[in-house]
Amino acid sequence: MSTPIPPPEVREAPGGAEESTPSPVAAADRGGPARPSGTLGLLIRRQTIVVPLVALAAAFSVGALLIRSQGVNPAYAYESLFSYALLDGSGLTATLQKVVPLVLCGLAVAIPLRLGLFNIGGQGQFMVGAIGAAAAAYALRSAPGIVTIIVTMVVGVLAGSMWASIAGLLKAARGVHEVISTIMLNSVAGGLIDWMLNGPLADEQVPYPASHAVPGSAQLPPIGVVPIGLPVAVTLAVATAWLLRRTTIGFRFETVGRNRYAASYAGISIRTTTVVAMGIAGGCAGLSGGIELVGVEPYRYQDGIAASLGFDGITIALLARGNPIGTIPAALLVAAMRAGAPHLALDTGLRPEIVDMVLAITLLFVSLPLVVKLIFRKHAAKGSQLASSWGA
Amino acid sequence: GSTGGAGSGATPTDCSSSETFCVGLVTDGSKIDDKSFNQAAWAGVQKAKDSLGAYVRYIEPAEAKDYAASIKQFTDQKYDVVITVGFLTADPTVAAAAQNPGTKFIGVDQLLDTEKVKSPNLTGLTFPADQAGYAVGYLAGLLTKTGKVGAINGLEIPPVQKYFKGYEAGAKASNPKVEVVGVYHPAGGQPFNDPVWGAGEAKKQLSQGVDVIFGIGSNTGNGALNEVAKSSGAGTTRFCIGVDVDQWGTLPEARPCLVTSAEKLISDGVAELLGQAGDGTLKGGNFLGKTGISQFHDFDDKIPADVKAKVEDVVKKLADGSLQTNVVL
Amino acid sequence: MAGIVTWQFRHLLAIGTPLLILIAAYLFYFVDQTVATSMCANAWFFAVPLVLGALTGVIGERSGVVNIGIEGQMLTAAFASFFTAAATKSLVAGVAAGILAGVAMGAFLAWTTVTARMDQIIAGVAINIVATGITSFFYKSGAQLPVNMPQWNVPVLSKIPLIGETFFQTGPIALFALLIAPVLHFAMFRTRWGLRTRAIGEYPSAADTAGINVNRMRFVNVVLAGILAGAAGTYLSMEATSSFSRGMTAGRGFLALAIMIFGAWRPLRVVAAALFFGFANALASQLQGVVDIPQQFVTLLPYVLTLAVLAIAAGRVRAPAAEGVPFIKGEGQ
Amino acid sequence: MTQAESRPEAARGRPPSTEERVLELQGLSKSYGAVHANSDITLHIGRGEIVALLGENGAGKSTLVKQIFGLTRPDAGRIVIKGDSTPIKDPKDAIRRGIGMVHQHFQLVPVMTVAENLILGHEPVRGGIRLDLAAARMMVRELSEKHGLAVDPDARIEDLPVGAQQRVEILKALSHRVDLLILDEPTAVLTPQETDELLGVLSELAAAGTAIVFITHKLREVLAVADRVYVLRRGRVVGTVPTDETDAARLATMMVGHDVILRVDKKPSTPGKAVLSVRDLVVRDNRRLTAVDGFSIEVRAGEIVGIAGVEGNGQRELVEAIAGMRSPLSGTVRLGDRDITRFNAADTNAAGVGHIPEDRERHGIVASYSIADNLVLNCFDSEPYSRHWIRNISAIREHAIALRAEFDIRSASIDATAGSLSGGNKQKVVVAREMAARPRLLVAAQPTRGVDIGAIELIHRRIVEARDAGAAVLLVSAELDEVLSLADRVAVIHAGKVVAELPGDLVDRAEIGRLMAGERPGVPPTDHRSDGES
Ligand SMILES: Nc1ncnc2c1ncn2[C@@H]1O[C@H](COP(=O)(O)OP(=O)(O)OP(=O)(O)O)[C@@H](O)[C@H]1O
Ligand SMILES: Nc1ncnc2c1ncn2[C@@H]1O[C@H](COP(=O)(O)OP(=O)(O)OP(=O)(O)O)[C@@H](O)[C@H]1O
Ligand SMILES: [Mg+2]
Ligand SMILES: [Mg+2]
Repeated sequence: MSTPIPPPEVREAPGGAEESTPSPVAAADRGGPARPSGTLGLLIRRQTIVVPLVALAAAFSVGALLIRSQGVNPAYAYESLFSYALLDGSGLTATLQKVVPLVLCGLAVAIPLRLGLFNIGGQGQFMVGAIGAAAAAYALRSAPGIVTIIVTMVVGVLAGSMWASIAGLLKAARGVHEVISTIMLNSVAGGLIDWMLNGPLADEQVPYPASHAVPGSAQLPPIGVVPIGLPVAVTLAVATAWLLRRTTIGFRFETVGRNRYAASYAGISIRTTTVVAMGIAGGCAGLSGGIELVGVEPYRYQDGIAASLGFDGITIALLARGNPIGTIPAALLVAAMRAGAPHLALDTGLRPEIVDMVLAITLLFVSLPLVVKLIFRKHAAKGSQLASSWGA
Repeated sequence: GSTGGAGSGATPTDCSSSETFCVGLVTDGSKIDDKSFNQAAWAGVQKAKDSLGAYVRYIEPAEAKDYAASIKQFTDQKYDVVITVGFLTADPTVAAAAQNPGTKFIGVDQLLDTEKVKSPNLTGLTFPADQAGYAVGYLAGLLTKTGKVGAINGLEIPPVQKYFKGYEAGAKASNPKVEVVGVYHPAGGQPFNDPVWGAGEAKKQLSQGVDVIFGIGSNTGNGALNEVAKSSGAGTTRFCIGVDVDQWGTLPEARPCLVTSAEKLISDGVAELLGQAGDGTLKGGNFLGKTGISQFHDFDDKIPADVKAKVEDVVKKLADGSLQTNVVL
Repeated sequence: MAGIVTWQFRHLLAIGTPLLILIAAYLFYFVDQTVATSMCANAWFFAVPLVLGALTGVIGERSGVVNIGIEGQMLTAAFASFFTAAATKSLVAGVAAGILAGVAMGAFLAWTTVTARMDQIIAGVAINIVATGITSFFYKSGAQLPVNMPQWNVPVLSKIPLIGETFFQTGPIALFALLIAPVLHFAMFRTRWGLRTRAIGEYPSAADTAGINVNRMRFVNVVLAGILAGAAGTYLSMEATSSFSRGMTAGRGFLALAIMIFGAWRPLRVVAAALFFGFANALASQLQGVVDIPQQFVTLLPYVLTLAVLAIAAGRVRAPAAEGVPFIKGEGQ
Repeated sequence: MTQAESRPEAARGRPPSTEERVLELQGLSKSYGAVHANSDITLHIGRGEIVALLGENGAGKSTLVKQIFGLTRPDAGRIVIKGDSTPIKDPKDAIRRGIGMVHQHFQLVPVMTVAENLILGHEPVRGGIRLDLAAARMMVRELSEKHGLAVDPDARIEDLPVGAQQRVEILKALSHRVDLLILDEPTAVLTPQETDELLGVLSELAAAGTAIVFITHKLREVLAVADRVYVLRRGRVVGTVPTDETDAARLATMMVGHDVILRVDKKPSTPGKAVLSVRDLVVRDNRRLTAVDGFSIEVRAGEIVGIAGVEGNGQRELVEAIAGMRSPLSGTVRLGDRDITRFNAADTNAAGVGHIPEDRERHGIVASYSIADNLVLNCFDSEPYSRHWIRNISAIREHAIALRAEFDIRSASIDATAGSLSGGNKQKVVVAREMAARPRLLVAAQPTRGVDIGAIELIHRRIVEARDAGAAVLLVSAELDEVLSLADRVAVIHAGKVVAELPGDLVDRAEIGRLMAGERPGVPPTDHRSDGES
């Protein structure tokens, strides 16, 4: 009796109610969330592909103007940037090596967003995961490589997960706002790790704070150009998407995110889901910390290993519109531009920050009303989903 | 800022050919115009450039894991010399040197473990920072009226500690009753790029009676010098001391209080080594560069002659080794 | 009945807590004048940008717009003010430019989130990234302020021991911060603007049915809040230091967010929270080398303390209910 | 009814002449996508006239009045206010033109005080800036004096019971000059006493010349106070009649388009053994005040026990405690022979308790979820809707399709978001979900609040069927008629205690009214019971 209805007739989405004449697309998207199987897929495809593509095109054109203003031929610049990042052997490796943590930290943000939790602690969770891995690797320095590797990974996951769970527990038990607690935990992690690198875990051979390098037997250099982390990250992204869309866990997350009262009425424990979601998120970040340690030079924990991953994670999650699978292309883009930047600078004399500019403009255009109005009206409501996390 | 080798845009040069002498420099994550280490190293390259007719370029890798890739870009293009700046780039440099025996490597501020590292094409350029610290500390000890001198430091790591401990020793040497206070930037954040924190700490030390401040640690230190320069009595009762390079030039806003700077003569060292590389006399292993204290500029006539004399004497003694700083980390 | 009790209790807290802190401060002062004053001064010096940043957040969120772009707003302002001042050789022009930069960023946030109902977090992140991009791309070293920002000694007030040196021997922006907080508090809780602002942040459709133009008001508020963020950034590059360096905000914008929440979205409590952080920071560096524990632990103090305090006392701080939710006319009535 | 009589004859029934018309709608139409919420609506209302809008859920009543108040723009047609046909820009404009509105959903800022809410939009200020809250309080007092609606100016809205909040809403609407007052289901949340109070106010306003548009589902109220009735069906006006020329039955028929039985016909119950037994339950409310205070009751299989009481006497907390959403301070709740006192919502549900929550918007539905997902909210992680944590979409959809038909949920499809449904249809979703689980015990709180007669009939029938199928039903309702028509046994609650237990039939409204109001009964049999066992 409920034959699927062509978009224009779908009439939920109060969002569109006031629009004079909602475009079919808009209507379709409004219908979106109502049809997990059908339209949501459509919607997500729209959101994660069309919008970023349009935005990307726009951003690159603006970037081109900037590049020209520096007296460089834009076409040449882009070509040089991407040919190095994607075609040159070492460039591609560098790119893919950056993709891994970006995807994982993107997931670390995307997952809690489903509950309306905003995890800006990816940084700390990554660091804790990495230092945990470093400690494990050092403890097992004489064990066979494979054992070391596995244990290292597990420890990384657990450490990151635990670190994030602190925020989760504080929120669940005491209602401490996760934005504060994760900001604080980032700093705490920084301090503790700095102390470890100067004390318990310090490698005296190195003239600066750094952990002992992972024993050679446990180092996993890229196979060809492919870092070992890549398959892991990709699998995890897909798995997450499935988890959120097809399992009851995902349904719990979603319900809590959309109406916590109804959730508690339905017997979903908001506390548990909160802790679980943060735990999973931290696990992702922690895992990427572990992978970083055994899979990327210099195979040891040292300052700046986390770079700006925490916030890159947010960028990724947003470019991907909170869609786990979307984090993969998003991460690839960011990674390629970051990896290509130094070469671009060397080759053309542009400041490497140009890539930050272009990325920024991309994100701008992604969030640009024009594009959005054109392509997915529903985002307004979705936005509220994302941001409503604030209210504790 | 972004001038230098990169500025001139892409001029396809074939570095593999013997007549083109190509020099590439890799920074340690902070920028080429950091008013300090990288900038000085690059200045050294510039110095040598003309005499060698060299073709010069630099790369500013964003994160630690990019160092190797950045070096590789130069080696792939068969650059004759690759300079890597800062201890952070030490490991990748050693690795690259081993892989590219044909290329000369200069590691600025990289002390080589000559037991392990034997590559003849790798030279580690280091500086006795403690001596520079000792010298300016000695001066500070003589300058202070309040008997309290201070230092605002970046991260608590050997290069910084060397300066600070030397400074401490020097101050005590010239003025046994002097109190030396120093503070390291809290972990996390950006220990070498937090001028606001540096300024705040300087403000605090000043109001606690410190009247000479030594800023060790890039922008964080600069913030401190800046604060002293702004404070009342800057240059008359309150003084500041720069680091790494003669900051009279790199940090004009500090001039009101900047009596001198504890210098690692980086550009000289780099230029010298490049010269050797040019005429093929460059030897592998560790090369100890020079440190010193830069000239007093406007303070030349403000500083009593006897003070200057004493300091010059100390600098000389340190140079010829007749005076030891006895700094241990 | 119980309402009255809690009300009295709250006011007891509201008036008692500041009092206790003040007393403690003066006790300290009489133990060691110089250390006390210098630490308090340092605390305020550190707190100023946090106060301004957090107040930016307060205005935005009280009107229902989440702003995590404060870091970016501050950074852009720091950049714009410094280089304008350097180029025009005029401090005034610099400050103006800084504030304008903050406002411009605010306008962007308002436009995307209010006018176009975009996801507020995306917009905020975009601002941060754009700011990093612009400021490091266009950064040129070697620029310099024509002169330093003036340091003012407020007549009479600056003579008060401790308080005087801490709050009234500072630059113009620090004084502005000191002034704006109570004013804003008053405005927020005691004026028409405040009532309407809180209404649109708590229950926009109610405000709408009362004839208030919710989205226009949100827009204006977010833009105006940009002034504060602009001032914060200007403070960093022109008052606290006289130089700009890439990423010099060093995460203060995010700390400001924490402080906003810590301060329960109330201007005066925000000042208290910021001062707490400032003081913990001062304490950390003061204790370095004095107490014999790894200095990292000391520097962790404020963060751990905050977590503890939040976990124990300030438990469930309630954010404005409609925050983050775009308002669409005609819904929910 | 009393207030009806108390009205001056002049105002009654007399069709107002055109020059007196306050409001006139000409061919008003409004669509949401495919739904024609209003089509070609023409009506008028004169000074001092009370006009009732009747119609099923989703008939378009709210949409109609929203347009008059400038909350949404009509697609076509004209709105003429006192002869002025310039379109209404926004609520501000509407207010300026003398229109006041009480909305179907509260439009009050929960964290603000009554006074603050009342002045919102037209705040009195001292010295140009400072809010003059003193003046605001005065205003509140005067208003509540004038209209006999008691409210405390300094109370925070969130601390007030719904009835009081509704009073605030009404005062808010009257806080500026109104020639036309619109009330969208104002009595849905009121107790009989409060309702009569309100109807009285309306009559007086009308007598003073205010024109009133009054939306309700309760025919008793319509007949009591309105002069004329417009009946809407599917967005169209299907007729208008003066109230003194019609009666409840005829109106009902006009609304739903077929005859409806206003009284539930059910055979006498055959109670089995006790399913729910509550002993000396003590529960605190959100403000930590004791709301349920030593409450005891027993509900047996195959019987419906109705809780009658004035809202705010602990019903909400009682229900939440039984349903596992609020943990009691003391006392026990047993389901059959299991002690479920400390169960959480999930366990309670699993134990076989169905719960129709009082606040459907908040607890009952997830507005942005599809109807299908809302229908499995209470069973999403049990077979067949999921297996080993994996959701079985097709099973969920089949479930939804079946229930949509069974409970006549009016929506585009099972994929429509619950949020887009009209009030009544949302309620049907909730009821359907809870009934579908075939619970041993059904706790129904205000199961038909704001629901039209057709839906009421359907929901009542389902409840009785559940009873006959052997379920125990605890019915909590502010609707005395509902309790009386459904319950086999009636327990009157006052101040968190059972003050009387009476057999469902042969109860006299007046008696119950007195009990609800807290007057002690002569010798109620239940009294020893409730404290006897403590
Ligand atoms: N107009 C004002 N100017 C200066 N300080 C004020 C002003 N209003 C309040 N304060 C002080 O600011 C703090 C917070 O005031 P506020 O009135 O917001 O808290 P409160 O009213 O006690 O809390 P609540 O509003 O939740 O009841 C208290 O110390 C209060 O004394
Ligand atoms: N914002 C909206 N977007 C889409 N459809 C809507 C919207 N508001 C109302 N509708 C639809 O318009 C029709 C009329 O809704 P309305 O709320 O006017 O009904 P109602 O008569 O008030 O019902 P009830 O008595 O349950 O309140 C319903 O089918 C409803 O689903
Ligand atoms: Mg107050
Ligand atoms: Mg309605």
